[in-house]
Amino acid sequence: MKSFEALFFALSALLTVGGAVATIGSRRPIRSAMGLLVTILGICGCYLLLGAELLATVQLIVYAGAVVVLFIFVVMLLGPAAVSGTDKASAIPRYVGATVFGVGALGAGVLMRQLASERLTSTKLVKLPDGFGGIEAVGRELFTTYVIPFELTGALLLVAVVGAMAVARGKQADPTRPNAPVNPHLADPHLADSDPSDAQSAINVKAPTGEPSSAATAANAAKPPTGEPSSAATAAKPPTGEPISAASAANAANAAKPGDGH
Amino acid sequence: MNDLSAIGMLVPALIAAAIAAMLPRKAHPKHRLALATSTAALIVAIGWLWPAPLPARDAALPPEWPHLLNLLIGLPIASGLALLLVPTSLARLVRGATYAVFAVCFIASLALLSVPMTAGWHFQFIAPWIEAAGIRWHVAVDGISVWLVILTTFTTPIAAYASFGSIRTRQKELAAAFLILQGTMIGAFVALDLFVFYVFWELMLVPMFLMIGIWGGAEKIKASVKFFLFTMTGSVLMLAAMVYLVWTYHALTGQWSFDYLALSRVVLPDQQAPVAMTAQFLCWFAFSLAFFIKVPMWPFHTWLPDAHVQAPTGGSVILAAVMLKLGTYAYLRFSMGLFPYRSALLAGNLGAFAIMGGILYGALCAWKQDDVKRLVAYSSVAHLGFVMLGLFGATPSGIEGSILQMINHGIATGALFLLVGVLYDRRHTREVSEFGGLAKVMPVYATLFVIVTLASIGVPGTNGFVGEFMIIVGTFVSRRLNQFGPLEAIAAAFGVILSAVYMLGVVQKIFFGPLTNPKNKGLKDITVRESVALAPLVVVIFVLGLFPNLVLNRITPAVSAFAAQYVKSFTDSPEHPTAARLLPKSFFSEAFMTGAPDHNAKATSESPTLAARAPAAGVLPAGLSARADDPALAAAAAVRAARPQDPARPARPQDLIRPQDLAQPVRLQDPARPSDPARPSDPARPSDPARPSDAARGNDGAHR
Amino acid sequence: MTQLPLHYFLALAALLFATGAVGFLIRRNLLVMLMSIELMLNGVNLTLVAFNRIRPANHAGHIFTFFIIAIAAAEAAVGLALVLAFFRLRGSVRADEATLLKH
Amino acid sequence: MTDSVFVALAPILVVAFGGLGLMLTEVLSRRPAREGNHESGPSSDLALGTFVTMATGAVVALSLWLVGPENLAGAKAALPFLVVDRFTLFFEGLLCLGAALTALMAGGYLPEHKLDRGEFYPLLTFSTVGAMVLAASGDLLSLFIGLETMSLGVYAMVGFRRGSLRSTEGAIKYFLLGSFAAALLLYGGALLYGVTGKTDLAGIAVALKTTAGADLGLVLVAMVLILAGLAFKISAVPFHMWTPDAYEGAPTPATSFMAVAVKSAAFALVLRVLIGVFGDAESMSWATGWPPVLALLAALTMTVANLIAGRQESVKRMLAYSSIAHAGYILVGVVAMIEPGNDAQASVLFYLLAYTVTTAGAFAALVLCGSRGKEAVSYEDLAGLAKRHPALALAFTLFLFSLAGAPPTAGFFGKLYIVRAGLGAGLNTLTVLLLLNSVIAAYYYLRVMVFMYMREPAPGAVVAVPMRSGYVTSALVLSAVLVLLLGLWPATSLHVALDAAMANR
Repeated sequence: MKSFEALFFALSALLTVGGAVATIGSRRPIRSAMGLLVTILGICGCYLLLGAELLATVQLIVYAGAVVVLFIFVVMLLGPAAVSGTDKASAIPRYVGATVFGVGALGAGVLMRQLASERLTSTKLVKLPDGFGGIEAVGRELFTTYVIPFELTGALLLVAVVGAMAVARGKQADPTRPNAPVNPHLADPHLADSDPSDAQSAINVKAPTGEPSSAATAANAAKPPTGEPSSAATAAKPPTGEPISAASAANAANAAKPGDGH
Repeated sequence: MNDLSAIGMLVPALIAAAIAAMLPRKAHPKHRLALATSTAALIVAIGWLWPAPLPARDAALPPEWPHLLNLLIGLPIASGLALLLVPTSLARLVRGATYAVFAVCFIASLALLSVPMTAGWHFQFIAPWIEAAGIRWHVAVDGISVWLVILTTFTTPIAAYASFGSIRTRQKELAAAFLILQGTMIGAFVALDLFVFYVFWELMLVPMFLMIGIWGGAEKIKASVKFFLFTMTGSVLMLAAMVYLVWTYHALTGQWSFDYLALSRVVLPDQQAPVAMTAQFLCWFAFSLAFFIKVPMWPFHTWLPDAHVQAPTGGSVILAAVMLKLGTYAYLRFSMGLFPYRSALLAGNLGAFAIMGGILYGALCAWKQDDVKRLVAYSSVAHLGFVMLGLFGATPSGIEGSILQMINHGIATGALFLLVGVLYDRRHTREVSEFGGLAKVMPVYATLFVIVTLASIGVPGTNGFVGEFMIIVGTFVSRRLNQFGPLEAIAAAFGVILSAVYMLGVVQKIFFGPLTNPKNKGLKDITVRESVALAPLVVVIFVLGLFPNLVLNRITPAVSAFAAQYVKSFTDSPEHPTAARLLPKSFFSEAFMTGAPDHNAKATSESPTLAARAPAAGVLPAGLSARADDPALAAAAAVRAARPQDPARPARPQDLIRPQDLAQPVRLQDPARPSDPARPSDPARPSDPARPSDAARGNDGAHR
Repeated sequence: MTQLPLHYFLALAALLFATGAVGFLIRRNLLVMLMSIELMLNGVNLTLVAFNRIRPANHAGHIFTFFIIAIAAAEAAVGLALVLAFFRLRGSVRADEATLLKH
Repeated sequence: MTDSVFVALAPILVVAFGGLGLMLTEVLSRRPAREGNHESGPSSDLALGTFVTMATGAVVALSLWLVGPENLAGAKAALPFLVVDRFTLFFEGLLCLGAALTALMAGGYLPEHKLDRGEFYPLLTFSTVGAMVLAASGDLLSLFIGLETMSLGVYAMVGFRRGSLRSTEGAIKYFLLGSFAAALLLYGGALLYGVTGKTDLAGIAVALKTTAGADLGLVLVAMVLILAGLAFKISAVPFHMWTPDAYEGAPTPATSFMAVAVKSAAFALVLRVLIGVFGDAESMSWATGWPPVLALLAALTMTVANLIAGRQESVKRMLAYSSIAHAGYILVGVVAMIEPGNDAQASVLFYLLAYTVTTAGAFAALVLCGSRGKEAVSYEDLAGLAKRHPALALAFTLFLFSLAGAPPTAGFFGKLYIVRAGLGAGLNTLTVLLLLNSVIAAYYYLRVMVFMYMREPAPGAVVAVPMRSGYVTSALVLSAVLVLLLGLWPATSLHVALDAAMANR
């Protein structure tokens, strides 16, 4: 029995560590995601060894079934752009930091035996009660003792949904043309919310292929009618992504209001 | 001398009026009349102010209106803020309102002189403010500050009046800045609560910063930021020292107080070494650094020339006439008042600083300046060196001379800045080399300039002479300056000569000799507006020069009391205070302690000296924290050690702390709230019957 | 269940956590960085479950893990949304492309 | 009535249900087609609605305070996950205040910058719920749920301007480092659970006191991890890298929310953990516990942040660094808690209150300076503000003085209180360092004033066209009044802070 357990643990640990190394080591994110999946399987094995059957299931369903799939979905969506090239030279300090951290944490892992007293590491004397880690025991505790955190999780999930929606809603990127990101101004008048100062720095943003006139109309539609000539405000939102100097735009707005200022 | 009959008052008034009326060469009769009337009124006012003999002790004192100081502080600040709301187009209204407020303040400040200035506090007003922190609104004047308040109310209107003549932009803001500046400066002069003092000390930077930065010269921004940061550096350290002092007071009495009178009772530990990292040295240093920067003393003076040169004329006048005085005043009041032992110990060394860095270095720097305004700024450094020397010497005559000299310097240097401003308005340059022979085209101006220069040098008959003379005499006889007193007096006298050299040198270059520069040919002589601004100052120069007793009479009682107490505080007590202790109220004169919060030493003590010495004698409970070997913290540590540091250490029976001391600030303890067993905040109560009666013999013997 | 000493699991968890942290620090691919965080959280989970093994009186560790899984899923959703938004503007998922904001 | 758990948790519930109501309002309300009309955007009713929700939350917290949390029998039912004591109520009120000011700011900012989408307000509300849970939590579990709820909302708020690279970049950085920090905290928490077998803070503290000796190594590792995670959350140097980027990239109301509410909640977390878990004498002592680490962090944070802030060319970024520096000042107060009986914790709470109103006001002023889709970010943008909008310049000046700690403002009293606590705990060097740092800080605050008062605006600068918004103006006025009130008559709030601090010790 013991040897079987040891073997099972060794297998799980191998899966876990191997998957983790693959996750952080591979150049293609799709392989990383697969590595993550392997890690999760390994951890499932550990959970089973530790008597956490429910958690093993949840881990499989939520992590493997939802989170990893979500990752894979995004990787597929991004296509080749998801592959990162080699890291740049500025990485040296990061490597130093990572090494220090890694060595420290690894040391902590190895020293876990030394750090933790016998009280914490010996499982010999602990008899697990029947049904420990099963759905009934955990579920009962979850809905009695832990009902308040459970309710609070509702707020968490709600905020995650709203947040994800607020950030990512809009036209999807065209996965076939990774270097020609969609300009939101053109695609969706609701998205005319970039700040013009970005335009100068965002070199990668190419001029959109759409018709300029329609873009102007879109921006016009979103413009507040405050009694000024519309051209002034429109100019502040260059629909073509061209770096129109903000000063000139504001200048125009200023000129439109002779009573103000000076 | 003390008693002038009505006719005796009128004669000089009429003479002065006649002179004033004739001074301007080509002026409208209306202007002449106005000039004459105001001069006559001034003279009459001076006569009215002539000090009456002190009344007998039992004679009923005239009533003091308690809100007078609140009015002097509050009215300008409130009206300054209110002016900001007035539309900019109403510039005339703004100016009129400003003058009106200044007039009210000046007249109200004259009421300060209506009572005999006996030693002690006058027009004292105390109101609770933030009781949890022991902060009270405590303002009062005594003979030391009363003249400085009047100097403020006297010079600020003049500066504002002159500024409105030359500055045409954003007058509303300018008026507000002047008003707020005046209110905050008065507040700093009369505050007797350290917190209140600090608030005003910081607040007054703001209008000055804006004044230099908005209406200043080419380098205005650099100068204004430098001014602000220099002053603030000093004042934050002062804040730390203040809080330390308050903590020590709290440790000794169990009460919070920021009150100057209360904190005067605290004696911080010190050693007899010029530089020792003791609490008293550090606190004294933190306080004094703030004041030295403000004065400014060498080597912290570098902000001053920049600020003066860049500031508009009105700003320079206020800066020189009043704001620098805050440094000297505050050194006298706070550094010397709170840390007498330390300031006496270092007086000799500091005297050398005042001589070398202030009087001589300032004079030499002034000598080689080409810019007249910069020259006057350095002369300020030199003159304030005199003032500081008088304070370091700490003889009654030296301190009196210093206070007089503060006023004199305010008047003379203020007038000099106004005169330089006149020149600058005409030619937009202040380079000495640009001028020459101006006496031919601007005779009245030249006359005034020479008069003010003489006053600044200290020629007998002008106000500068009396102050400098008293300071030099005081320095000569001072025992605080060790054996160097006579030497320093001689050096100071040499400084007077130097000042004559550079001042007269510049007068000679500007006004005499041939009129070489063609641009100066058509210069207009002084205008009515300028003469109206200058006339009061010139009059006061002569009045104070001829009748210094007018001022001194009101200063003397306060200064003698101060000097006596100063000396007493380091002669009547042990030379090396090794632990913080609290002097009894009776140590101070009753007049001084009027209004002090009624806190008693924690270990109810018949003889606080004994109680305080006990820790030094090794009776401190064992097991003090490591900090106990630092005498700076010994007292606080004694209290702290007695407090339960952690639950592991059982409360010792000799704990001296009563539970109400532990509930730190004054707050209502909720009886319903159970005290955490892990962190006992209530150690063995003294009322505990199980407590051994002799166990209280921790370090305070039979007290309690 | 198991008679294996607990520190096997603890060491494995620490190793997993450290791997995740290292990955987070050295990789510049935003997706991989996100996955590294998932690794770290899994390390935490394993620690909690392992410790719950010697304290079978309640399921505190299990339930904590339960919640962490939920939190991780929510975090992944928001994180991926941000990555998508970033990609849409930049056309890349490299963290060192994020250079617009510098001192 | 008072034995219901719903009463005890009323402030959180009010805000949460208010948030739900807001979402429903947004969905159900029929708006005319988006004409770009300010009056018809979601902000027109949601901003006020959020403000009212938050104000109600604050009022409920206040009334519970007056009732006295010890009289609420129902509060026990929420233990140990949510603790209802005066500490909690103080933070609930404070967070509601910060969020209310943010909502007002957003009401003007979002339409002006064409960001007027309804999600902002639910995000704001639920982030606040998370922050309130965080402040109230007495258990590691609810603590992490609160932390994540707050953080996820804030990440989304930072990235709210999704068409802007800056905004998204800031959000990504913030997200990555925030999640990393959360993982560190979680691992520390897991180790603590391992050592003690408890997840509630009080239980952990008791268990640590009794049995921890054998597992000191693990406890130390846990403490280090937790301290690192906390340092990330309060953005202490050297864990501050995300702060300036996130602050600069975020829409200004979100920046303000991060600077006030998130920071306050993070400090609530610090106080809860440090006192609740590591509050024993050994952990709190200078020789063997966290104080020296935090003291070092405080010194580094203040000095480095101030030095960098002085070199910034963007006001928003300067305010970001200055907020890091303020975290350093607050840490001094936290370290001063080593002295029992010292009201150091109260000073931290009071400082947070003062800092909240001041910073919210400063950001509101910055919002008002921008216009027409362009934020006023650089110093140049503020040139000549005093001439064009004197009242705005005056208010901005007030906030800057409060930030600099000049009297008679809230910031001054907060600083004085921290200084008092620091000196009382014998931290003389650290306190003097704090004060000297405030001089450095004064330099860059003065710089703003220099530009506002002493420079002429460039032709066509942003300030030339004023932004008009009743919402932002009322936020400005509200915070200005509070800044002056707290500066001139701080007595009541001092008592409140003291009472709150008494509850958490």
